[in-house]
Amino acid sequence: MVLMKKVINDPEHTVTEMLQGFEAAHPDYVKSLDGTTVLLRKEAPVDGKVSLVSGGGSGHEPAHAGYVGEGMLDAAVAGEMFTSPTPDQVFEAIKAVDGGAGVFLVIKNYTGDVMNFEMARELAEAEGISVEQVVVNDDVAVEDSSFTNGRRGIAGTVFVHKIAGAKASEGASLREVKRVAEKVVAHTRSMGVALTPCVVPGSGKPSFTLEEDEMEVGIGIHGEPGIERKKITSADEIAEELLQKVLQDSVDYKGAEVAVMINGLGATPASELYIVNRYIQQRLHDYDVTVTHTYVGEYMTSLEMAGFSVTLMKMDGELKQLLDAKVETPAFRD
Amino acid sequence: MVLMKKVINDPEHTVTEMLQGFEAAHPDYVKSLDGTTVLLRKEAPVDGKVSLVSGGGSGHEPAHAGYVGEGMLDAAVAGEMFTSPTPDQVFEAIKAVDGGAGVFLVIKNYTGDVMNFEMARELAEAEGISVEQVVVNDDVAVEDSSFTNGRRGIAGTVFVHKIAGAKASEGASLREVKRVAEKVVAHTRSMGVALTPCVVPGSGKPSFTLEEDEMEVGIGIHGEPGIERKKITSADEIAEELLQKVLQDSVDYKGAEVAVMINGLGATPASELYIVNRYIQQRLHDYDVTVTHTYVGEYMTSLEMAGFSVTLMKMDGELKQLLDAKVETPAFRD
Amino acid sequence: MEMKAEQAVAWVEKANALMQSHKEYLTELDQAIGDGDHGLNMSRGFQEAELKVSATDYDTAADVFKDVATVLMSKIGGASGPLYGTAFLKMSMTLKGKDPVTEANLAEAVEAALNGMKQRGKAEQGEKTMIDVWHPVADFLRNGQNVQPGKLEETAEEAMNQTKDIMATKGRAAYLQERSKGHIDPGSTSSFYLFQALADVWKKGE
Amino acid sequence: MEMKAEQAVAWVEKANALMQSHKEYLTELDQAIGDGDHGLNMSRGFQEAELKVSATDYDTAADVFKDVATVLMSKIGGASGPLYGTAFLKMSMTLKGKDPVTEANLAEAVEAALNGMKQRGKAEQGEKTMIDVWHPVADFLRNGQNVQPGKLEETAEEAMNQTKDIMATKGRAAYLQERSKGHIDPGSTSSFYLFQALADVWKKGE
Ligand SMILES: Nc1ncnc2c1ncn2[C@@H]1O[C@H](COP(=O)(O)OP(=O)(O)O)[C@@H](O)[C@H]1O
Ligand SMILES: Nc1ncnc2c1ncn2[C@@H]1O[C@H](COP(=O)(O)OP(=O)(O)O)[C@@H](O)[C@H]1O
Ligand SMILES: [Mg+2]
Ligand SMILES: [Mg+2]
Ligand SMILES: [Mg+2]
Ligand SMILES: [Mg+2]
Repeated sequence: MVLMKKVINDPEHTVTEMLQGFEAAHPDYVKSLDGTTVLLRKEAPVDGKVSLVSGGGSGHEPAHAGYVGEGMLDAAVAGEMFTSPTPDQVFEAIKAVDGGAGVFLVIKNYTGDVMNFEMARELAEAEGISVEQVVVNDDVAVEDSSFTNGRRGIAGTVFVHKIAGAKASEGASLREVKRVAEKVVAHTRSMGVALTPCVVPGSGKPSFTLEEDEMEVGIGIHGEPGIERKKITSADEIAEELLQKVLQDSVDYKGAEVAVMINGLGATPASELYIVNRYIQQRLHDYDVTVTHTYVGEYMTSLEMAGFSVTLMKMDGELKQLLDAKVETPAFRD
Repeated sequence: MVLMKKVINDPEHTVTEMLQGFEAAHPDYVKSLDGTTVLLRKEAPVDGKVSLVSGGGSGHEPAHAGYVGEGMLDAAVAGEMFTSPTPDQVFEAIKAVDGGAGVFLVIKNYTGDVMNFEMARELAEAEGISVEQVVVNDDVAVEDSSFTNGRRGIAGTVFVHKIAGAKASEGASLREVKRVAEKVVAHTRSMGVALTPCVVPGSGKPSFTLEEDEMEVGIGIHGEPGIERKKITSADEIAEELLQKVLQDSVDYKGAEVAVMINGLGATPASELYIVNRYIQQRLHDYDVTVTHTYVGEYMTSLEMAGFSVTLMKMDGELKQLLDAKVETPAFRD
Repeated sequence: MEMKAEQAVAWVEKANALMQSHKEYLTELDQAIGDGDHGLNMSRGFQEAELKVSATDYDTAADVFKDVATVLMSKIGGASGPLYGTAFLKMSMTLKGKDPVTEANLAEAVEAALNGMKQRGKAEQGEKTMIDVWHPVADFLRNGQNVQPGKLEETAEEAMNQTKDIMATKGRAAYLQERSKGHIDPGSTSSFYLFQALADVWKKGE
Repeated sequence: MEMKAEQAVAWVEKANALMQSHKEYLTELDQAIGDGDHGLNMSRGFQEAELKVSATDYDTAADVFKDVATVLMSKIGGASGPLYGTAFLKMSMTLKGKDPVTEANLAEAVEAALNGMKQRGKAEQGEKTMIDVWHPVADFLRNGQNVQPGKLEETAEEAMNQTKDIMATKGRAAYLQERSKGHIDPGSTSSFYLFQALADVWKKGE
């Protein structure tokens, strides 16, 4: 397979054309904000509701526009491929969705995303809009450390969208929404693997190269290399390695109730994701973990990268109720 | 990218492991039928309702198990990768779902599928179960002819599942279900393109090879070569070519209401499908076609093949109502 | 030749050996004009058939073929499964009560198999399918002139090779239209191995 | 050197020329330890900046830098957008009312830019980021000994090359930990081009 092969026009227009095609596909859910790369929930601004804004670089579809709708996001801001959107775009989104109860930002922990969203926040606060935020860092591949920018935000971000969005739908305050969002972050860990790299449209080269029998363990979602290069093993062995990294991290999942997400990074067929799910469910059972929710599919992708990530979220009564709450978005429904 | 890379265990067990993982992921929708590769709707058999059985070779996920549930299929029969299931498996499915009102088979038009499903039908009829069927042949890439086995069934099959399933849910008779199913077939046309081949697990080789700048136009969903090999052009040009083939076929879509499906074959990212959708919607507007429903995503795949297909279904009042009818399946929801 | 249960089992065993050793090749042929699973299908099906028949005691060839039919029908799938299943089922039915099976009986049986396959697959000779091998083989056995295993094998092999220049009008290869020319038909090739195995057993029987 | 609006515009134009001609290279560097978009980001941002400043009349360098800041901030995104945007914003603020800009003024401006970037990105010198180039350049300009454009360029280039052996603790490269060593930092490289462009304009100005 030749990675450069893409169904695109001028790479410069990939993001805007994608957004137009998205809006055309889901007119009941989203509307575009003229002159921006922002997609708003059809009903935005929703009066008196805390509004959620998320986004980041493009190339993670269905994230983030696919999660715009009732019970999740009020706006998604799309940057260039793998490039965080600029402060002015995020600022426009904040202004467009504010219904008076304040705006909550869900930021994946990347230097660029954090800086751009925080600058937008400063601009919004200067205009008297109250803004709060959460920074998602569920990727256990990267060691956590106060000397670095810490861990990356990957597929676990979708759980934050769902649960913070459900809380906001209930009419909760900005502080309450922030509280549950932080709880999700505290309860959620992920780890991913890539079998192939991906190519940013316009760059014309793969982000890294792998031998026929190699995989990158601990991959992010921007085509950056993982933390370790290894020989490809069986689905069960790969799943076991990711699962162990997640289980051995700081959240104690043993004996708990959890939600599981097996997230495809792009090219990996659903059949393979289900093979992984089969093993993960068996193993969680061994650890006497009760799986309350399972999500298998493409939720947070990395263009056409082949690979997947495993995410666990430890549940409690509140999280269960919020995860089950009504949701109506193009990519996440109950 | 290396095509042989797969997240699997023993290729011999790929299908059964996938089915186990699927059942584990969607226990509220499906249950397995012991000793078979059949997944049944959780409530099967539904008394007094015409039951729908479909299936075919594996490798097309989410087809067909993803469409098992309220308002669509009562059972999906999975064959080996790209290999039609055997008559005994289909027969078991028919027996398991029959609620007394008869069983309706949705068959994609491939020699193997037709022969195996018809043999199963003979076995079922011999046991006094009334069985009807429709053979889906929406692929305009192949010339229609009575001297050949005719056209292939591809993504349009999903519309047949949805609409025949909705009709059956209404309590319609076997004859009525067959009538609407045949109407969908008569109103639906598709055409696909592949940028890369795919590899059947265990075969270890790509089904065909393409140069870095080549694509196969008129591709099927079993990794077989298409009808024409060409240089890759822009997304708009590729979409235009597929659209013209569909529009110039025997269904007159001009000025009509249609449902559109932009179906990803596997590796092509959602962003690219949306870019295609953008163009298709613009062009349909030029032809004064009113798009009533749009579906963009992976509905009928071909393992990790990169490419997509475009499907149009001409609507009428009955089809609209049935397409909008309640549906609850893992891969298709309202 | 006279065929008893023993020779029938030997035929299946030899056929399986050939399917296994040509698994890759059959898959390559099917990748060229089909979907690349014929090798997998044949090896899976005949593997199971051999397992079954070598673990069972049979009185007659007809009994052997009945089991082979059931196994192939339920293990192969695709287009070739129902066809080979039908072939062995028809042979079993024709040979009922014929023990040992004579060359004349065998001719009838193959004739019946051919007709069953044509009915099931709605293909005629010349459409680039396994029918193109079964047809001449049936003719060869029927007209009964100096019927030797060597000639049987030759007939099948020739017929297989002739499928190369034909444009497919049935089966998956038909989708390729003109592009299906220049490739030998996979199913005709597995059918050739089947008759090659028969010829082999036959020779030993003489 | 004395910098008027004219030289400020020339600086941006030269910087853009360098970003365009090194687009591929910057992307390669970012693919090694980042996400492969730095070349795209820089070329997009400075292209727009040049479009803007070459189409506008300015009285002072401060006015030029203000527009550059806005354009970079709104066109680049990623990590480098806010940082370069902040840099030019701080320079513009420091240079307000200073016309023409003297070398002393420039030193203050770069100092202010550096501090703004450190605050925004929470990075210190030695973390394998563009700070590692801005820091020594600011020091060089501040201490004022024989400040010539050639030396400025050298200082920036040396600093850029030294990022190769550092293990990244900030930015995307930090995720690679040990594996981030042995690669020059992309942002330090684009910062070097920026100062190379400055040196170039400076030389012409003498
Ligand atoms: N209608 C038909 N009649 C007879 N033989 C057929 C017919 N269709 C296909 N075949 C045979 O089946 C072979 C393909 O078998 P196989 O690859 O196992 O099934 P599939 O095509 O479903 O993948 C073809 O090479 C051809 O010889
Ligand atoms: N916290 C930080 N402080 C200063 N510079 C940084 C920081 N994080 C990243 N950088 C710089 O940004 C560069 C990457 O820029 P770019 O690739 O455009 O953004 P992104 O990393 O978001 O893709 C790095 O090479 C580094 O020099
Ligand atoms: Mg980036
Ligand atoms: Mg097949
Ligand atoms: Mg085949
Ligand atoms: Mg980058």
